[in-house]
Amino acid sequence: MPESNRGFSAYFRRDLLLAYRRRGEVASPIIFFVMVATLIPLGITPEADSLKELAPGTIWVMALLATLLSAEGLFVSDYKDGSLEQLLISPNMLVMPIFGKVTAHWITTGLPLTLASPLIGLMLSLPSVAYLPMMAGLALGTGCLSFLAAIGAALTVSLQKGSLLLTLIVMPLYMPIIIFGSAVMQYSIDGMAWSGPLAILGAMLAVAIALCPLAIAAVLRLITIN
Amino acid sequence: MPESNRGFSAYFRRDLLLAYRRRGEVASPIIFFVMVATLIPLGITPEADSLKELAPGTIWVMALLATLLSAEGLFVSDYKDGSLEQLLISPNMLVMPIFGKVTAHWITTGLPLTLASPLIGLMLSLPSVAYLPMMAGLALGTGCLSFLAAIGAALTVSLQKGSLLLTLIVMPLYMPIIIFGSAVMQYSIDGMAWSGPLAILGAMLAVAIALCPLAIAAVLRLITIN
Amino acid sequence: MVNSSLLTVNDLRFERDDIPVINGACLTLNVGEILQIEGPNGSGKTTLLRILTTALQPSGGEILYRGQILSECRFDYLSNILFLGHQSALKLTLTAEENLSWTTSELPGSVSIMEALEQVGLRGYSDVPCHKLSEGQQRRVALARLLVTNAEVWFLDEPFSALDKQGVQFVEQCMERHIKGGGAVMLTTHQPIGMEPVRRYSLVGSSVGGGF
Amino acid sequence: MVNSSLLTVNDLRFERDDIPVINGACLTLNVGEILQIEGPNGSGKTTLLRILTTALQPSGGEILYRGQILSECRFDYLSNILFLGHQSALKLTLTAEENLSWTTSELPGSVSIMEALEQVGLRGYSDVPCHKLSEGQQRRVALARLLVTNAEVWFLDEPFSALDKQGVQFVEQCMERHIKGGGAVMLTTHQPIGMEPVRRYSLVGSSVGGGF
Amino acid sequence: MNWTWFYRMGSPLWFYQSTSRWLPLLSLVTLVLLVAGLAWGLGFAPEDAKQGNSFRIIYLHVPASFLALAGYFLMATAGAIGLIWKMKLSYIVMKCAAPIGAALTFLALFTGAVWGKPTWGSYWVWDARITSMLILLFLYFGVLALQYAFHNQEAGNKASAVLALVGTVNIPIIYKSVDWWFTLHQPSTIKLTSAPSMHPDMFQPLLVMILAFYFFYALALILAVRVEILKRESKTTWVRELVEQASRQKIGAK
Ligand code: HEM
Ligand SMILES: Nc1ncnc2c1ncn2[C@@H]1O[C@H](COP(=O)(O)OP(=O)(O)OP(=O)(O)O)[C@@H](O)[C@H]1O
Ligand SMILES: Nc1ncnc2c1ncn2[C@@H]1O[C@H](COP(=O)(O)OP(=O)(O)OP(=O)(O)O)[C@@H](O)[C@H]1O
Ligand SMILES: [Mg+2]
Ligand SMILES: [Mg+2]
Repeated sequence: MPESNRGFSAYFRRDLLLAYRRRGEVASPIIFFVMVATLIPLGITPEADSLKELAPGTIWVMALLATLLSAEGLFVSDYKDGSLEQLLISPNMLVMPIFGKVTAHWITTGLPLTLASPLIGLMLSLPSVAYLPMMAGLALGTGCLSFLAAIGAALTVSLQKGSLLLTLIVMPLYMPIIIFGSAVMQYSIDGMAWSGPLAILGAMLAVAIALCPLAIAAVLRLITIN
Repeated sequence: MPESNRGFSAYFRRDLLLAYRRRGEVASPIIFFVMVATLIPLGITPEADSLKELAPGTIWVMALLATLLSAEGLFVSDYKDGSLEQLLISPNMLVMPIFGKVTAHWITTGLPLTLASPLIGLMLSLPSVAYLPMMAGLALGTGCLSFLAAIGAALTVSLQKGSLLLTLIVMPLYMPIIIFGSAVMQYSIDGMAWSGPLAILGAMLAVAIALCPLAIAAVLRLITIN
Repeated sequence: MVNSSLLTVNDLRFERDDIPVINGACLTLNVGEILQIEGPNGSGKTTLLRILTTALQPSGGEILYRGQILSECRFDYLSNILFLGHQSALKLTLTAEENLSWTTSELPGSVSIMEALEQVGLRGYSDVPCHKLSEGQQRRVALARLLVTNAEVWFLDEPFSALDKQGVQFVEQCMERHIKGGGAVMLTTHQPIGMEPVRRYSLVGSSVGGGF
Repeated sequence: MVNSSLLTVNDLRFERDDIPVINGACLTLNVGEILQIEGPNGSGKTTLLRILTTALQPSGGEILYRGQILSECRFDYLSNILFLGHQSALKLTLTAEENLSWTTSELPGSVSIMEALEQVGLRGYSDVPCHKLSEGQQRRVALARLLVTNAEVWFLDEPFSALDKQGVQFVEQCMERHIKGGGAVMLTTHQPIGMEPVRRYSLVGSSVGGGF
Repeated sequence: MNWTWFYRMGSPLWFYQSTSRWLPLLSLVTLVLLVAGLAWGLGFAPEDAKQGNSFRIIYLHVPASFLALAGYFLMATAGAIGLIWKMKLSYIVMKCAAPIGAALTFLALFTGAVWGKPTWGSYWVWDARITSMLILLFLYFGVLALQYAFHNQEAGNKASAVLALVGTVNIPIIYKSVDWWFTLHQPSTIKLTSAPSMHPDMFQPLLVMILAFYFFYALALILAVRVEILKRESKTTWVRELVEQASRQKIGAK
């Protein structure tokens, strides 16, 4: 257990450090989301009433795109510089480092989005009652998104292709999450109990945590064969 | 002139070929946009009446994100593998190859989006009167977007940072385009003459074509200094 | 069955897209031995090393580690090998020290990271991001892994590339120290090696070209 | 002023973040000459070549091309040089042939792409994506540029790395033919060169390390 | 238990030879069913009271929708068998099922859209079932794109098998969630499931068409698999012999 735990924390810390070096500032994901949120009133409508209706969906679509597009690099750079090969031939279990990497990915995309979401809600005139469910839903849902994107990233790692293929693969799997995620917010806005869809998101996350690292490990072993 | 023209066409063809190899199929950008368009009704609302109102803004936000996120790689891979250095020390004018590269970028993002937009319009219940202005506006506007994104890509090429910095730099420049672009569609839906904002988009594109390659060339020379 | 042979390879075959790359290689690696894999460009040296480090699946043949079939002692085997490839597995945005910190084993016999960096001639560079290092300096960071781990079998793919003369000598000394301590080394290189004793194994590539 | 010296460098200086990397280098490169830049890892060889190919701006000193200050004959100079760096400027998703097709000049004296690929020993590989080539084969694709262009001055940064013995010989022959035809070569390498006459210029690095 | 039959089934040669025997009969049955179903449905079934003749598109639409979904599960099952028992043939089946399934999904969407214009007044609405059908098409595209992205046959097979499996887990989730999402926002104005108990005269030809589509699917799949087998085994002796035999027959015919 301590050995496998080392695999988790080593790769968790490493990927966080890399993200930190790449982005320079930890705040930039938040700035990114805020900027995109600024576009919505500009491009669609500045009226608070209409914005309010758009808010749940918009926030979730942004979460989805952010996870998807940043997931492309999850294994590719490791594949290109030989780190992935080192990982594959290390005696430790593959699952823990993968879990560490995906968690780090969530910390650099899903978590900042969750934290920034009240600000975006404010900009999109989201009713105050929806803030808590929004954050809870995002926290759980973006976790699922990260794990699913990681499967896609593993499947495409050895193909010198861009993010389009990844999108093609992962997007259909994302659809349920976006539906339940925005439902959590919509329910709370409509004054209904929002624990139902939230529980489903939680259940999906639990399943993803249990199965996805295994699937990713299998895929990486199966696919990097030349 | 034939020499400089060679610079254009060589890099134009080269980047198209690279994109083709990376993506495998020419159709996938269109599938990508259709997929992202599917998210909107799923996340926001499936009602045709509401969708209709969202359509112009949504299509433009998608165009913007697609250009922005794919622009990151415009110069980075050339920088990393040494091709950019070779370009900088070639005796030919830098402007033509850059123009070729940006045009290729537009062909792989802006053009597919323009072509796919009727399909997306259909899915978002866009009134049929808005189709022509939408396509005209997108064709001109995505051109501007590509050129502006290329400036940002050149500015960030030597920094081992991700796309977030690029977003921060370019997003403010994008705002006018998204405003006029969605105005073209909105005007046509409201039954007003939409040639005004379209002309402004055209003028912006003309300025971008004239100035951006020069700016990019200057930036690349200034920045890649160690 | 006690055997001084660490690694025995019998009739190893490997195909890519039905084109044979390695065609029945037979070789042994003994304790205290340096084995140099020879062959022209594209003859399959890297491929062979990657098969032996289990990164690639062979199409046929068997690999024995201390007389046991590899798949039966996989964990044991992988805990005892070290592979250094063409690609250095360095993260260019991280510093030399950070790059090494993921691979260190805190077992006795291995050296601390700072000490290792000093030994490879990078004193004062430990906190410089690797993309600010010269080609040879980056290579030295990768080679510092030889010092901070204590694997038994080293697989080195062109360890001398980009190194200056002292660098090459240093790696040779490392290898000598390693085999004296009961290890073994399998390496590929196109440069002449300035040390003895080195046993050679020639891969005769099935390469199409060879026009030079 | 007629001068057999193609390139004259006077008191060249270069600093990175206020740390001097090149400290007053003085050298000349004459027609028909091979000049090898020597120095340990990190001594500034690559930096020097990149300054001379105008990829980097020197902090001080002057560079003369045929007696003229470089900035006054920039186009002329750049039309006559070829630089081959550590990084091979290859696009891995493109084939060997495609990679070369952007650099060909259709001037007399240069060879066709297919012929060049054959000469570097890659016959039959012209339509294989470069990421499917071995390290040395990729290097050979990059070296094929020497054949398809007809520049006067070659700047080669470690041209022998990853090449097998025949590969090294081939590059040496290329250089010999090139200088016999009135060209000149400036190269860096840590490997001994098997040909004469080679003039050497030593860069004594201001490098902090050197602990080897 | 004797498993040899199972492994024998995995052999491409066995598959090729045994299907050679059944192929003529299968083709005949498919043809008869298709012609009969189409003639009955398009020619003789009564006109719909409300929709007029446009309803006749149901005879393509419903069978295509059925087979599109069933085809996905078949593809995923074949992929799973390939991953678990490393059977060459099942990978081939998986690979061939993908384009056929995608085409049928597209047909279902297309006929639905064409039908939607006269009945609902628009080509597209975000109905739960329609949306999940669109997502199914995307799933097919993903498997197809992944399969063709790999140059290495084996890696491509394994990757797309994994994706197909992950997709199977998701299909019920997608279906449920989309269903649920639709009912959340909008009272069901149009419901496909409560097809007002169709008149038998309309329903019987539909059954024939569904059956015909099943046969058609099987036929298309078998033909595609045979072509793929010949392509992959082109270097083996039995394929060479087959080719020689065929060319001899051609010469003989002349
Ligand atoms: C693009 C649009 C459409 C799509 C994607 C679509 C999809 C489907 C699907 C998936 C089925 C279910 C087959 C099954 O039970 O497994 C189905 C059945 C059916 N569809 Fe559509 N459909 C579309 C448009 C329409 C339209 C416009 C109509 C007519 C008003 C229609 C009428 C029916 C009927 C009557 C059935 C059979 C219902 C049953 O027996 O359960 N569909 N369609
Ligand atoms: N991009 C960079 N940014 C900052 N410093 C750098 C960069 N590249 C190199 N250096 C530093 O400049 C010095 C000279 O590097 P250079 O690459 O010229 O060395 P070199 O002689 O080519 O070495 P090698 O034999 O390893 O190729 C080194 O000390 C290195 O650390
Ligand atoms: N990823 C790959 N995909 C397909 N073919 C490959 C791949 N890598 C190498 N090859 C081919 O396999 C053969 C052996 O390659 P390998 O890299 O093992 O050669 P090598 O002996 O290490 O050569 P070098 O001396 O150039 O490093 C070569 O003919 C090469 O073209
Ligand atoms: Mg090699
Ligand atoms: Mg150097």
